[in-house]
Amino acid sequence: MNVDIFGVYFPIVLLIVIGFLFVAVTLLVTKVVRPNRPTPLKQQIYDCGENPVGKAWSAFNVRFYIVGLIFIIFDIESALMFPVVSVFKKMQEMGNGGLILIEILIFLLVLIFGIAYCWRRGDLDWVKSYHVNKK
Amino acid sequence: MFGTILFICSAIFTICGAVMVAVSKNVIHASIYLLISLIGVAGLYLTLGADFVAVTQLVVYVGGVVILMLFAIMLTGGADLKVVSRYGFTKDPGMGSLKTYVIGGLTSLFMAIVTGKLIYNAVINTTTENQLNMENSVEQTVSKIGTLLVTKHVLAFEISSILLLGALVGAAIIARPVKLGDE
Amino acid sequence: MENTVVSYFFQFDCVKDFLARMSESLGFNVIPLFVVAVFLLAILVVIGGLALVGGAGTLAERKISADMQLRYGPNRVGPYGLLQFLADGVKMFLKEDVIPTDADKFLYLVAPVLCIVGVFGTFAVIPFSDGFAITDLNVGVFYLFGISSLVGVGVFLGGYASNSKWSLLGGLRGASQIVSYEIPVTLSALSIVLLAGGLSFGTIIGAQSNLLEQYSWGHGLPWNWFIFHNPFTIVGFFIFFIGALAEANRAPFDLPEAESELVSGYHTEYSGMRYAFFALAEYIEIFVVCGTAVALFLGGYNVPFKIGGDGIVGQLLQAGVFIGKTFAMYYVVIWVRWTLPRLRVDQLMTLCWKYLTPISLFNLIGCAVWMYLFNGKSFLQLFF
Amino acid sequence: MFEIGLFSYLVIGLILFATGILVMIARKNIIAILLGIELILNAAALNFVAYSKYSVGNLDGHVFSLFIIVVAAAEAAVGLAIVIRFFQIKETAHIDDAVLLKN
Repeated sequence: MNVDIFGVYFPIVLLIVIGFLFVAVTLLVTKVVRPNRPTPLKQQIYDCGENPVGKAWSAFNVRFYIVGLIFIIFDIESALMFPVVSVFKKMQEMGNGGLILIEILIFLLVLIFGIAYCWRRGDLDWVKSYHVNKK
Repeated sequence: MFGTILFICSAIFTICGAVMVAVSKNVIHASIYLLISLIGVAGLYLTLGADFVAVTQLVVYVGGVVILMLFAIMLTGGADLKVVSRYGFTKDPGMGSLKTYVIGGLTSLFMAIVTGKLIYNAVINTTTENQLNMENSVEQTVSKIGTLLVTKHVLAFEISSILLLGALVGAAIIARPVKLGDE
Repeated sequence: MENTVVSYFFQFDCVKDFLARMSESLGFNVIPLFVVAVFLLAILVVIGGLALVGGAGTLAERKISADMQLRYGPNRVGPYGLLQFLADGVKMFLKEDVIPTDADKFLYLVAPVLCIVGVFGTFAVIPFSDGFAITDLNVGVFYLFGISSLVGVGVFLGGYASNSKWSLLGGLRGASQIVSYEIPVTLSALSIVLLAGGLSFGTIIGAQSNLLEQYSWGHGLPWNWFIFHNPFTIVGFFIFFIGALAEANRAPFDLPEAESELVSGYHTEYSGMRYAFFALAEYIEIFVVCGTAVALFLGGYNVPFKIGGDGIVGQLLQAGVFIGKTFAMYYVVIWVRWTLPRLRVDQLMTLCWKYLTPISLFNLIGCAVWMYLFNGKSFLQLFF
Repeated sequence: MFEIGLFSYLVIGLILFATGILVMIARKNIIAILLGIELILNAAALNFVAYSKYSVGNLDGHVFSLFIIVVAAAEAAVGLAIVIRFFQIKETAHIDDAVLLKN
């Protein structure tokens, strides 16, 4: 009577496959019933009614990258924190709560230092990024 | 049964994604193929019973690294292939030419053969007697990893926070926009 | 530890007997078939139900907004306009599918798929009841954050692939907003994981069932919820809720699709069914994040006084309680949308990085210290 | 049906590694080279987990691959920052333009 041990992951794979199928089948079905009369004007990109000038794919502002950068550091941090935090209760019951608390605090304080530095240097500002070093 | 199917599908995803990264001509497409390949690797982790590592792969790569790559691609001029350098002479397109592919192919083939030989020798000499019982390993990977992180590998855990601090501060300094009148 | 719908059914002897007899009479092992069938059925029910919720969400949004602005709202199709969303769906079906000539065809196709897959993947761990969660992974919460980050990639690619300036701006804004607000959300979820001592939704909700042992009648009543566990979690709930609003691109954080500045944001160039995928993903994601907030902070599926017991009736009641709480949250989300004005981009980023993230870091430390000092007791347990 | 064992995972890791090397050498766009590096690091992490299951029998391999993921992400963050800085100065992301140690 043993259910396959991968049974717990099976529904995830199934859901992802069904997600793909959902999109594919719906697009196929609509292909049958919908009209299809493309004209060059209709297939133009919307640019407030004017003819579009140039491509949209151009270099962008660097602040998006800074946001992504701080995000990824905290993302990794949370990935490392999740298992540690989930054993806190168990460790507390075993009497090692103080030790693990100190470990968590050190880990977090180092990162708080990092974000405090970024805050101080103005990396967290969205608008003022260019006037940081004026003083 | 399901494990086998999952393994085969994930392997196909991984390898096809990696190969498409190597051959696609558009760097944004390449990063999407990288995403597919990384999801395949996460599937392989699942077949190995490493659920936490698989989900970490998903969180860090899919949510983090790929988005960061896409941002960086947008910041460096999108997928435009600048064939002509600003000094005026033509050079290889950004996604490689036939010459680079031949050289790269030969090099990677050579390294693959050498590494494959090493792996083969290693596998022949490795006993697979004491492999984990699947039932137990899936049960509590998270708390086991957590316990390892706060006991045996605590130094690596704390040092990784220093590494992250260094990466954050360093990358923020490097990527900070150049000020007018600063130089 | 890891429960699925199938393992719920396997605890009944009659199911086991039935399967054993079927295997004998048919001459082969029917258990794998049964497992697949149950999973498929459960998944189809959940997807169907949530697609309905997504469709009805558009109607609810219009009706509630009309209610708040003393209008009627849609009232022509069906009684009280209840069938309006079906009419909208049919219209979407019959719309022409325009792909701009300059668009990147491959990415244009991939982007809605990523959004849909990212949202559908989260269904696997939504805890409707302690037996009827499709699967209760022991990395549940973390998995939910991981798979839903596909939506961010989908939004970015949707904006990029269209090759329109509005779309690209919307996509960039959307991606940066989704990733930045993921930090406060994850950090508040971390503090809950710390208090519950496990990542699976089963553990987290089980920890909110009954805190005061001597008053066992108080099962599932509000004081057991994690939101009232200690002062930090109250703040944590609001941070989580604000972050969840921003992650689902809801007003007042709907900058990626701000009509008045970006036409329609990252899906400006999408039409017909492809647009419907984005909209569906967005409306279902609201349900998912509300469900997550309910599971983490508001007691999840715990039925007050444990009415219904553990049988099938109890399971249905639990699902009812969970869905009811989630719909209440859904109402609050819509209410917020029609009450608050939209933020500017710089205000959005300031709110995330200078207020929510430091507060949630402080919260996490506070919860850890509370856990250590009071041995995991809740505020109430200190007095009773 | 073939038996899934340590060897299958090592072969997949090998293919990933070789493809990563190919990407690193063949590509001229710096970001594409970083994509190759990610592939190589993933191959290493996969091998760690595979050995952890089939040979060692404890979860140290999982922890190691966690740290590999951490280092890979940090490396990607810093690497991309360097690329962006390079692009700000040279207005190109082509590896052949990075020939000077200064400016």
